[in-house]
Amino acid sequence: MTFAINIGMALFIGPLVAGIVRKMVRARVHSRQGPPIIQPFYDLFKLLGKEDLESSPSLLLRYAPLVAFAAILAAALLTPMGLRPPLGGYGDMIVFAYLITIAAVAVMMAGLICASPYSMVGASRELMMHLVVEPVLIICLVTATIKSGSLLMWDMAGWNYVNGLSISMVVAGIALFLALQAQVGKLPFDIPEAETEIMGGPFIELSGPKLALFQWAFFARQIVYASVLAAIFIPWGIKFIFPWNVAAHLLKIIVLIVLVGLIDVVNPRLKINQAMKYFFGVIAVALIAMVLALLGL
Amino acid sequence: MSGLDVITAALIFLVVGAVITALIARYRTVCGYVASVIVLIVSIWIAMVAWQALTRGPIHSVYVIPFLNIFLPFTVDGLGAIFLLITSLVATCATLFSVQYMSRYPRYNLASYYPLLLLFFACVIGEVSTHNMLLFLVFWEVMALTSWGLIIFEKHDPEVRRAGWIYFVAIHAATACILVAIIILYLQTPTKSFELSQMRQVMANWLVVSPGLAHITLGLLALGFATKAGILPFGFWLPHAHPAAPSPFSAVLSGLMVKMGVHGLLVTFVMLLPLSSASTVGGIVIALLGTISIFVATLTALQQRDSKRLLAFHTIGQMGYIWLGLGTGLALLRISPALATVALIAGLFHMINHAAFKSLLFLNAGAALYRTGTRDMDKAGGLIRIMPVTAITAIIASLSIAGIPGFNGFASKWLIFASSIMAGIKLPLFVFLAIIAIFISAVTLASFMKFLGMLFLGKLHVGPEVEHREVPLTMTVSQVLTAIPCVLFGVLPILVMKYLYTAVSSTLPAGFSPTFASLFGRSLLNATVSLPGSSTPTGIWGPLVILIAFAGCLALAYLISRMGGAKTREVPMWLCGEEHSFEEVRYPVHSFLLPFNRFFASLYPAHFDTDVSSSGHSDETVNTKVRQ
Amino acid sequence: MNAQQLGDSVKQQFGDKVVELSALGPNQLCLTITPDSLVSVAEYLNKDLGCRFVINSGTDRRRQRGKFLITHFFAHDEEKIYITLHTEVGEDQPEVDSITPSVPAANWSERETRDMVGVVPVGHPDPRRLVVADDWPEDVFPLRWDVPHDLKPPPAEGVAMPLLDPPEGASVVPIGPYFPVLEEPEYFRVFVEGEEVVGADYRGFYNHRGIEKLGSSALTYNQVPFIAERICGICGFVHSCSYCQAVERAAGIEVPPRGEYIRTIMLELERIHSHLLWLGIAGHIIGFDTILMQVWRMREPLMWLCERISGNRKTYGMNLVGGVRRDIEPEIHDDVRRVLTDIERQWQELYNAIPGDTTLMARLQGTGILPTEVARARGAVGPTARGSGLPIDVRVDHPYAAYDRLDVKKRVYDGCDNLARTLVRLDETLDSINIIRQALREMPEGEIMAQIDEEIPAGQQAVGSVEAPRGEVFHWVLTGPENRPERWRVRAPTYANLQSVPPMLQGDALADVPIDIGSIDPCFACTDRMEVVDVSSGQVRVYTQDELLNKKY
Amino acid sequence: MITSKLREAILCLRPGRVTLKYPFEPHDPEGDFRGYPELDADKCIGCGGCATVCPARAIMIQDIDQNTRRIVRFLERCIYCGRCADVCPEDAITMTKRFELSTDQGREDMVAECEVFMATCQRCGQCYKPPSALDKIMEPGFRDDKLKRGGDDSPYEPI
Repeated sequence: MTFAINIGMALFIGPLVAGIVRKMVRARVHSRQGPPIIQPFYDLFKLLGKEDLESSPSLLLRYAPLVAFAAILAAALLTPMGLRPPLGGYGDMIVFAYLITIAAVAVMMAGLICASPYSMVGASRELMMHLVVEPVLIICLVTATIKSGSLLMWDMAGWNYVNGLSISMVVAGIALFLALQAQVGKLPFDIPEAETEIMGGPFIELSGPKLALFQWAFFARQIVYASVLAAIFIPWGIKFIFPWNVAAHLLKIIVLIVLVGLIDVVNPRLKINQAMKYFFGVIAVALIAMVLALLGL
Repeated sequence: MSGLDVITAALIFLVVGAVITALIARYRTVCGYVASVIVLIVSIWIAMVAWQALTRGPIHSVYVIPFLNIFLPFTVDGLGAIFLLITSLVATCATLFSVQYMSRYPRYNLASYYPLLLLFFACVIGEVSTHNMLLFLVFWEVMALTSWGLIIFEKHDPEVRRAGWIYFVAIHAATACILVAIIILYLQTPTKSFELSQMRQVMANWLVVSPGLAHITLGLLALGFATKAGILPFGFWLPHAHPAAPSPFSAVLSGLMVKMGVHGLLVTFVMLLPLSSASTVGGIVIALLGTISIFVATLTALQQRDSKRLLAFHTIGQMGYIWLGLGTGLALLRISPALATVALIAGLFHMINHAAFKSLLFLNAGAALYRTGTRDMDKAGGLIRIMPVTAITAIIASLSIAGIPGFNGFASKWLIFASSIMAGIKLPLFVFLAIIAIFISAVTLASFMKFLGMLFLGKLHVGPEVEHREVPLTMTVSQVLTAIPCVLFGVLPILVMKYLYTAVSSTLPAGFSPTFASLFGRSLLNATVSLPGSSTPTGIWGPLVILIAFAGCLALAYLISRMGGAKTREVPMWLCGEEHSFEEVRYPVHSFLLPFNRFFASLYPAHFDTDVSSSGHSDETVNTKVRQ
Repeated sequence: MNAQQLGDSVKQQFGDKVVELSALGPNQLCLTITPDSLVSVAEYLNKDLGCRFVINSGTDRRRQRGKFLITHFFAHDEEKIYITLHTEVGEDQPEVDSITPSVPAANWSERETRDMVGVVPVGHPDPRRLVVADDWPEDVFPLRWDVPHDLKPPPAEGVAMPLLDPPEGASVVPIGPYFPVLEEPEYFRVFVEGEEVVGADYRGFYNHRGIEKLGSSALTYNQVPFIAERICGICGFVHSCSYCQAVERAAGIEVPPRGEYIRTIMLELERIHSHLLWLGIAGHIIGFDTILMQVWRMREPLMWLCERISGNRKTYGMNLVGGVRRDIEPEIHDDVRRVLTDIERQWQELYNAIPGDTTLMARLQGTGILPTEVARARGAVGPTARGSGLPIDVRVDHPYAAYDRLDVKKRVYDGCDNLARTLVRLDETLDSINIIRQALREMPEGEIMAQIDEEIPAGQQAVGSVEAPRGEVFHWVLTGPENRPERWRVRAPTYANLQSVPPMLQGDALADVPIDIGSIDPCFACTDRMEVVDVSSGQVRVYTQDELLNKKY
Repeated sequence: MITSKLREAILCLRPGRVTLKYPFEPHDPEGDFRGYPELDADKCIGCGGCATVCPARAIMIQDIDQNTRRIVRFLERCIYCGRCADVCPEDAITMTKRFELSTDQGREDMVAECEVFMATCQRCGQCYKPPSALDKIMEPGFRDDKLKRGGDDSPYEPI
């Protein structure tokens, strides 16, 4: 059943939350009606049926979206979403971080194989963003490891719940929230896609089902990243009885994603070097959290 | 295995082989096949020996050279067995790869290639199978000379000659350090013996009476082995020497020779040095040096445009990971035996994996060089369209070195990260080293995305004279052979870890390490690290289950993608509606990470990357050259 | 100094070289010089007197005089004078010395004259073709009188304009012709190394509509304002206004004062509209869609207001030669004030919020640097020039309509970057609101349209210029027989500003390229006015998807 | 930074939702809107003034015979400037508020024709009173859309 919950959260709550953000946050701030909440599903299904245009036919390109999708789903199976993650007994946080990396690699692969100048620029930006954003996640999770003495994400969450929040965990949570914006590819950090600069970057040559899978994977990615932050650094509610623990988790991630959506609408896109500078600052915050944890705070 | 001593037999066989190949060097291909067969036989032979040593305990033997009455004492212990196994893999594949590859050099006499190669393998085998330091030194020096001869194979190229001299000087400085240290130790042994066990007693004595002398000796040895292993700041020779050698030997250099430094380090700090505070200090220093290498070399690698030079810098970086693992282990020996064992296993595991994927990468780069004639990644690209086997093995190797789950690099890096993070709870420094290592692991990925993206993926982009076909069979076979461990050890890491545990625990004092089951669990599917005193496992990596789940998700993704029944149609690339030739819109290699590199530019030691023509920032220089 | 005195000083300098000299009122000087002295006179005007080069024009006068008339226009902004520099070249040797080496701003227009009339600028540093299509025949010059306005030469294969190659180590990133933030087809060939732009080349003029040709061959004086208004979809009124002013000056028609005030009000409404629109697009370019949505929401009441005044949201259709067609009735005044107050309040709020918005400033500040000297040399106008510290504003320098009676400020910033250009526009919007209020207060009663009883005689010429939201719009009319201009020359502001874009891009990040281009508020439709593809007989064909797919590109 | 963002947010949130669900919620244009120009054939005297001033040359006058004049309006070319309504001496043309004029029926759907009985008209052009000298009828009596191709001695053939 946990399988069903985690997969369902990633596959269906992801687009739904995105739809909520589009209608309730983005359209509201834009003073317009906005699309229906289930518009992301309409888009996905429409894309799945659309023609698949290939400018550089390649087996790898054909599988890159599948790999990204599968990697995110596999990562979702390792992520605590209100309950002990279904595959929690088979992978720890290092495995999780690398699975997420696979998804990023698939995006870059897609960009590199297309070999269009836009997709190359997009892939290179994706790579650079990944290089500065991923360390934040790692350092925050290491902070939790230092506190809890375990590399398993469920144990970290449980430890935090039992022992209450500490300063280091709060600081790490803040750092992770600052990075969340880029992890889910929202403004001001949607630099790799940058529609008005490089026309979608790695995805410029993709269409139909390929694009649909990437988009779906990104909807799921929002849930996965928000879940890590919600479950480990905001451990409230994880010891509720089923289904209240799942409901509490859902509430937390919706709040997080709505916050991310709010920041998204009130910011312009930064340039890659500005974003890197920013994330070195965030990494510094995360490192402070880790030092605090090492000092036992 | 009775009668003639097993190791001596292999050595003699190789030496005889060297003579034969020297004689028939004119028949280029035949000579190559003969060398391959000899190496294959010896490889199988020493692999069997190593297997026996691992399963039944160390093999001791003494060979007396007839008439001269010289005693050659050989000992194959668990540690040596691991190195013998690596040797058998790398030697076979590199020699087989050479058969066709050497046709690139029609002007050179192969008498200066195969015989030296076989002698080199003999030295490696000899060196890891002895506890006699004199014998060790002899093999060490012959190995240095033969490898030097192989590096300067392309004698007529001034670049290569220069690289050769740098190597020659560096490696002999290393030898000098080791020689001095061993002579000091030798003079102190009561019976004037070169035996390791005797020297260990001297060391134990020194630690009590004159720790200064002990530390100087240890320092000299560490310096020598660090230089050999390519650890920064002593490994400056490596990015010059590795690209200069013929590709198969580059694979041997990176896959095998630098590992001799690791072997020496382990001999020094585990076998020579008794358990003491010196090992903690030594471990911290080793881990620090390793992390420096990881950081500097990998970031420098990002700038490279020459494929083999890029790989050479990564060799330094990956050696850094090995040293980080081993250093963590050594530092924790006195603090947490369980974690120390895990860390040592992690370092050795990464060494094995590195031997596999780095040899493979050099073979891939060699294959690309063989086919396209250039090492400049700007001048060739999209080779997957003409060389699918090479490209796919290159993808496997790249994913392995980048540490993608399911490949061997991940399993060992996972162990290194887990052990150094956990070590950090006891010694906080190690957390920072772990963070840097994890960060650089992503940089490694970046670098190999570039390598793959530019050289193998994308649109075909080669010179007009290039034949559009795969490299010959011997080359593809050797690449596939080397790719097998990359995948196998990635899926079933626990099998390797079991034998590594044997090797490590047999080297450490008896009863020092906790049992294998208590450390890693009993399951064959899961690598579970459990530390004593914790009720739940500390870290888990269950490759099979995760991979099956991943495959399930992949199948789901496939179903979803077919759900709409979308048709596929081929279209031209979208370039905003104007016509462009592919050449003008091709995104060059050095552009790929330019903003990131500029960001880190201040961190590079500027003089480190002396070869301007192949670095990213040197375009002005290139332009002036063109204009002149 | 008035026009006559300026003319005298030129005459003094060059003596016999000046064939003819006439001052059309105090603000327009008309010189005819010998072809051999063109470069030295141009240099004298540009360097010694500090006149700004505006445009050049070629007229085929072979029917009347057997010669081509080449005209260079200069503006002396401090003295409020437009200088028209005529040169005649014979039809047997249609060549004229290029002034581009000494006056770089003439680069494009000389190439355009060569393409259109066939008079070759000798010594031009960049002799590539500029405005005609790649496959246009080499020997057909569309603006010659004997070329019909609906000529369609057969398409040719495999011809392409030679474009610059990227420097060693750099690669091309095409920005355009079809690019999400360039709403119109223009091709910037950007050379990048990593994310850094190391150079650029430009190919434009994909969308020539033959407007100048139509104006001088198919339409009548009172039909032209409507096609002039369609030169640009955003700032159409400035074009029709500028054209009408040129004709009125040429024919000596006095526009009634109320008509002038109404023109002024419409021009300022259009400026507010255009600046609002620009800010929205600029926001969209840097990914700040909220600005786009909110600013365009603020724009909506303004368009409603324009619809109420003129009968249409845009392309008001208000201008005719001699005045305007519709009055602004007193009952609309309150609506105008209400809308303006509303916009002013929100605009002020936005203005106050922007300096503190670090992410927004990070994108605008220090990007797209256009140094003052480069802006001057390349002939930049409007907010682009004023953002680079050049105090040029036609409303003050060459007053027209009712601006001489109104309180107009020049807004100059010397930041030279995208931020400076943004601030110029932000300030000007508030200024425009005040100008409209003042105009509504002071508007006299009376007629709105002059009574024109006589036909306009042929051979008169005059300049009409208007400060469009993007800069100076310049029209020149040479009246002809048959109730239509013999030659009608249009210079839109983007034509001048676009030449400043490549130096702006140099050294910026690839991510800055769209906003750099956007910061001049480019209007490519204005720039690409001319080509002989007739709008009236252009075939319309509806393609099915299959047909489109099977078409070979 | 934060105060700026807050100010922007307030600016954004104050007006509420302003867009309409347009096709379902029709939006009427303002009073003097210039929409579809409607021609009242009963009032039309066939003077041809509208064709003369039309900037888009969307109105074509054809004399079919001595007694009949056909007025063809190609509304796909119409720019809704209202000049025809301005100059019409009989106010036969009115600018309506209709603006939803797109069609999927092809261009024929955008052509409006009417025939006017001209009795014994001399086609002197006098019944049209041009508002200014610039709007006079260029070719009294007859006009269609054939334009001279660069004059009589032009080397180019008509297409």
